[in-house]
Amino acid sequence: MTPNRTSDDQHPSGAAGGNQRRAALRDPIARYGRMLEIRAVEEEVFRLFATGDIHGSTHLAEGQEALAVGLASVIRPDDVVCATYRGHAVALALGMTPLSVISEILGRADGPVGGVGGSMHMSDMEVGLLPTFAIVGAGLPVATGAAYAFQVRAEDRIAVSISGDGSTNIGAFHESLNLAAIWKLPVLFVIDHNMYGEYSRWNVTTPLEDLYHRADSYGIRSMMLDGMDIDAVRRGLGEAVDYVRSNNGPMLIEAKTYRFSGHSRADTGPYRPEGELEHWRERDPVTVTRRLLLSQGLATPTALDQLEEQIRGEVADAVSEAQRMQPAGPAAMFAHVWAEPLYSADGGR
Amino acid sequence: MTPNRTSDDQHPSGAAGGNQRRAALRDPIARYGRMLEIRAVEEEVFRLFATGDIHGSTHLAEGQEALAVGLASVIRPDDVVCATYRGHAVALALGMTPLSVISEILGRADGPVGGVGGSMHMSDMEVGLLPTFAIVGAGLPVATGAAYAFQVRAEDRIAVSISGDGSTNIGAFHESLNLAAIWKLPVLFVIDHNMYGEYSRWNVTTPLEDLYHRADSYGIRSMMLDGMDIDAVRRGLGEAVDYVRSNNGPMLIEAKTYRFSGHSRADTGPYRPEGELEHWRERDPVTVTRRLLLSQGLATPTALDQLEEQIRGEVADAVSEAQRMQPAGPAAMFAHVWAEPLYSADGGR
Amino acid sequence: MTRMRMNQAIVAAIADEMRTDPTVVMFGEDVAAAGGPFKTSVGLLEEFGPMRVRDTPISEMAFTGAGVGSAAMGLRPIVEIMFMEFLGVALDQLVTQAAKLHYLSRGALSVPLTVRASVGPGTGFACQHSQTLENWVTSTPGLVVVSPSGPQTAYGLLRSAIQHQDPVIVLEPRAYYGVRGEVHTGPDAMIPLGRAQIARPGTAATVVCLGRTTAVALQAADRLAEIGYDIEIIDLLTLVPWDVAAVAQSVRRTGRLVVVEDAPLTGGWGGDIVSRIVTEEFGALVAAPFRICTPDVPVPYGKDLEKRFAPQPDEVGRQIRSYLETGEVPAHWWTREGGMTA
Amino acid sequence: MTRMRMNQAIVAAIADEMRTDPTVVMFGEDVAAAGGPFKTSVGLLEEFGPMRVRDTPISEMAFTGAGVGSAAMGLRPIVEIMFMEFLGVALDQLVTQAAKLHYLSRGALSVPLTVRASVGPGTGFACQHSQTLENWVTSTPGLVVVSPSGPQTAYGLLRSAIQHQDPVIVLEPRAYYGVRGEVHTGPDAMIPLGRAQIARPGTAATVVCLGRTTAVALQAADRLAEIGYDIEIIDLLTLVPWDVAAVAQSVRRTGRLVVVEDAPLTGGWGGDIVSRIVTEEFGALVAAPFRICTPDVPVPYGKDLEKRFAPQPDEVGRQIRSYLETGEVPAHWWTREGGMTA
Ligand SMILES: Cc1ncc(C[n+]2csc(CCOP(=O)(O)OP(=O)(O)O)c2C)c(N)n1
Ligand SMILES: Cc1ncc(C[n+]2csc(CCOP(=O)(O)OP(=O)(O)O)c2C)c(N)n1
Ligand SMILES: [Mg+2]
Ligand SMILES: [Mg+2]
Repeated sequence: MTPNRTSDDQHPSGAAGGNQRRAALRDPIARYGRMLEIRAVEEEVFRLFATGDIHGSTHLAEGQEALAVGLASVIRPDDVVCATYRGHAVALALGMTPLSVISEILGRADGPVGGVGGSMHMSDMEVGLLPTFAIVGAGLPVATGAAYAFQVRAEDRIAVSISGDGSTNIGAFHESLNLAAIWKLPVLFVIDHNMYGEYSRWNVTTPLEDLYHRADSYGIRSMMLDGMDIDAVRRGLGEAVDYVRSNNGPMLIEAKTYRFSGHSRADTGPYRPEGELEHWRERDPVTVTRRLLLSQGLATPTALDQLEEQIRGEVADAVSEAQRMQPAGPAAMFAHVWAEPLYSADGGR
Repeated sequence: MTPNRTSDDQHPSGAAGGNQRRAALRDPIARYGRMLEIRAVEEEVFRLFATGDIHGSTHLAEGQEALAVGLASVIRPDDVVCATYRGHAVALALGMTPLSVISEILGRADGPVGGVGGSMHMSDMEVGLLPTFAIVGAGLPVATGAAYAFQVRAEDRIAVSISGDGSTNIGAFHESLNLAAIWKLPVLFVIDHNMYGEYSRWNVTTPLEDLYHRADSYGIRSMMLDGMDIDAVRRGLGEAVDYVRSNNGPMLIEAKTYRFSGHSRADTGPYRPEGELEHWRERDPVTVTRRLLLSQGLATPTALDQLEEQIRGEVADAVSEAQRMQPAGPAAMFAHVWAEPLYSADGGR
Repeated sequence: MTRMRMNQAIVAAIADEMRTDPTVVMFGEDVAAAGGPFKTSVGLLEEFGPMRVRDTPISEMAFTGAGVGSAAMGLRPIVEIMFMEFLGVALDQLVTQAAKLHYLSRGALSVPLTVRASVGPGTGFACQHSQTLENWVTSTPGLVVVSPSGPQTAYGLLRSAIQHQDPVIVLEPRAYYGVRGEVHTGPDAMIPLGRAQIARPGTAATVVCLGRTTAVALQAADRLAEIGYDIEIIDLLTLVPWDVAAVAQSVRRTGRLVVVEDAPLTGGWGGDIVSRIVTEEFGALVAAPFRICTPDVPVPYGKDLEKRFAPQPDEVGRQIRSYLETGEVPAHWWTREGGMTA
Repeated sequence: MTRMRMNQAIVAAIADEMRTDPTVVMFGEDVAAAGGPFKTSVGLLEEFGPMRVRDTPISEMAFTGAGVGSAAMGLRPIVEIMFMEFLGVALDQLVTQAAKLHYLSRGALSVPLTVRASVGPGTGFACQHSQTLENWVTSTPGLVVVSPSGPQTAYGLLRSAIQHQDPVIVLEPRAYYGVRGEVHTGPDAMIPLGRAQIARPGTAATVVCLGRTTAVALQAADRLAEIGYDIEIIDLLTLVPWDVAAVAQSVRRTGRLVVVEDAPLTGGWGGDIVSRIVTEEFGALVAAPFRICTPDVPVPYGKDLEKRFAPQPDEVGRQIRSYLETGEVPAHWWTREGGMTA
């Protein structure tokens, strides 16, 4: 038997116990807290980018927290997830710590990818997150393949692919859904319809608004849900996860969300129709959830304020700690190129 | 302005006037004759393959003649067609002569592609046939692009892509339909559903039987028709061509046909369900059309017998003539690599 | 002459071609309304309208293919592939279709398509957005491959590419989009395809560069000149078909050949240069030719790592100096610094 | 030892691996029920069942990616790409995903995926089904590239590829699927990746071959031996990372290097061999190294054309003889025969 993990090299920044962090999501307050945490991390990342501490690019998911946390709360620790370059939210939701995420974005030697991955390549197999995919659509075939492995071994696991509305226009989407359907694989395709692909509103690139209809081309069951409402997400995804896990074949879920952030870096979103952002901000999953927790009597305003303060403090501490960590040195780029190096891979003179 | 034809080098084997051959298809007897001709050519090609005169592979379209001829009869001479490696039928239908098709398959210097293309790469821009595509799905984006050129220049032309049922599972299909829809391009996608992709029956690879439903994912109008019935083909494709030419955007037509031949070469089709071939042979477009012409009083049995004899004679003559033609010599491989050779393309020592 | 960034020079080249030839069109992801992710099409939609400048869905296969089809029908499309890696989902249309349509139509069709793709390291985009990947397109008869080294060559090569009758892929070093330089525009500024330029004349060694590495080698040359080594730098500009004659001529004068490239040790384009020159000019070489390239590892993310990964002026200077002083091929930095092979 | 065709040796290798390791699975177009378009999986469905041997839709991106995902989850998938060209619609999954997952997971995942693709000319399939295209995959750190030269090496390399922990692409010369040879099977017959083999020892020149060209050069060598020229033939077997030490050692003995390849003059893999060896063994070379390759044209269809296009024993013999007699690099046939450049 092949081990699917060959690591000898543990990254300390992930040590805080991803699975405990995942298990915590059973509690609605913890779910709210995780959304707050994601928001706080994204804000810090945005700031670090502005100050020049972050190199390259970074794609934030502000506004999309309910979907990430909802998803993480309904799958099992041994399920696996293929997500995208817009991956910090999913990573944190699944259980990676703020320190882990931030240290990788800062290119630290002890980051979860050793500083060679960065913002677009979050990964931690301890929480089931494959290295996030920076090529649009590339995660769908891989999730399909992961599901095939579970099917072959008759394991009770599912694979989840989560990708954007824009990814439904690429060939890999079509081919993966078809293959998953004909092989009846335990894979759940989640489409995070945040209304934009880069600077293009969905209608510039896509002739239909409700993307879940595309599942019909493959005889795949599908559903649309409100991605701003964590309870709706949990209900919808929960059902879908059960369906997929019960060997009914794949399913596709479209979640309507909204990307509060620009596409990347300093994009301020000049292309948004007037009032659209404001309209969606009213449905901000963080504030909506807070209101709900209060109205359901599950928490007091003071408790939630304290929680927020605590989380912001933890995230700020994580940033400071990550900044104190060593940047990856040149040797890092030579690590893990090969799992089984051949003698002829000699590097030259 | 850029000329879209840069040829200096006319192939004599195409000289017989492709456009007259196309125009002839206004007449139902000529359409029947063309189907007979295609059948006769495919039989000769099969024979030449068996005797070792043909090198490589060849993909016949016996059973699919009505679709090819019906299509050719409803489009205009300046429309363009992107077809596949299974392209002899479409080539002949559009107006290429038996001599032209056979000489290329035999690798003759004066073949329409100079003997460097062969069976999978029929081409004659005189009749609007782009070099046929040997990569599944590759013709769809190209047809989409051709249609874009017509749109930009406000020309009254359309582009047609014709490809197999199997091609609807490849990414290029999905992307092309989406792009054509969002750009509202004058392109007609024809799916020749001959029930097989290589040795796989459609149901092994595709979770739904009626492929025209896939157009719904792009908001594209679509229709299914009986590809064994040339009149149904002409009616359906005729409407579709009008729709597309009238700037309504793309359309997709699924034609149900059946591949009497094996996939290629010596494939005898051991994978066919029992009785399937026989069932479809009863709907052979050649015999069905003959019956119809007779029952409609458009021809007498003797006249049609004579026609068949004449065509078989012509095709046999074309084979003899092609066999007498010079095989392409080594210099042929260096022709037309570059339209505008650079001095640095020097070929080396 | 105007001072502009490389991305502005690209806009200028496209605009100048669109003004003179109504068949020139452009499309790609976010090239129209947003002016391009790298701002290489700012203002084109406004000037030329949505019929000629279009945003596409995330469908590289379809829109690259649309470039092929529209070029075959007489347009001169410019297709933007934001990052070279994205050709990994569309290579078929360029290599197996575009480059073969002229051949397979016996010359009846030609494909005057220009594909522009950003390439290379230096911007912190990590290993799926930082490769150079020239090798995906170099052994494709029928396809021209060029790569500019800065604003002026970006302008001149792109205009020539657009006017060229065969498909051309332009590999733009993305680290330089923001780099400024004096740019001479107009038809006289066109750079003929297939011709290398001597970016700096010299006698001590022939140093062949492409794209990002030309400026790197030029900086190294200045420092080498201070200590008396006068190297000749050839900016290849066209990678396929490359200017063998120009490099051979230089090597016959200098007797020494060095290639500086962003591609990896194994399979990088420099192998083609060294191999061909050594075959044709063996007698002229007075020392072993060698490549200054990147190690056989995926492009790393961290800022210092990425900088170390790709040739920089210091390292290029050090290598060439050592070579000229000793006559021996110097060790790669990763060997010299010890035990770093993957 | 059993006499078998190369496609039978491939079946045997897969079957032997499937028997010993339940995680080995195989999929591709028509590989299951039909036993493979090239009959490289005959009987596998019957023996191992539909869970492990599957037909796929015509969806190279999805099923290559399914290979990546299932490998990452601990299977050892074998993916068949019927013709190398089809990777043009799926290259992303191999180069940009499979080869990077180990790196990007800090070693937590590995991708023991084997992709098999048929390559090269010789079967009359014309220019979209006859390319070798090694260069699509050669500059990809993290991806092993191998190519068998006949039944025995097909068996031995494939077993090693399947057992290897990193992704491996096996480039199978399709002209040889039907070629017969004695094949020793079993674990002892495994051929280590990364090691070249001396297919024929000799002293006059080192001739490096890969895939289809090894047998071509061996035939040429027999005729050369008759006239007193005793050449050494190295069958590279692994193209990435290739066995520099073996070639260098041979060149140190012979002083001469020739590469015989099915790839084109521009960008073919031979450039990497010549370049690296000339850099490392300049002093050992007594004459210019050179490549016997294909011209820079799309692979032509016609029988005689296709034969002329690719190196044949006669031509290889003629080139090497002239080289050994004169010490000069001989002209390519298309130059010698005059005026045939594209
Ligand atoms: C194949 C490919 N094409 C283009 C890109 C560039 N790109 C990165 S993100 C993006 C937009 C994706 O939109 P969507 O799928 O909606 O996801 P979102 O960014 O909104 O989460 C594009 C075009 C890419 N990474 N890969
Ligand atoms: C991308 C790609 N994958 C696989 C093939 C091999 N192949 C050639 S024809 C064929 C079957 C195509 O079936 P379909 O689209 O139904 O067309 P038909 O042959 O029935 O006309 C396949 C798989 C190919 N040419 N291109
Ligand atoms: Mg989006
Ligand atoms: Mg079919």
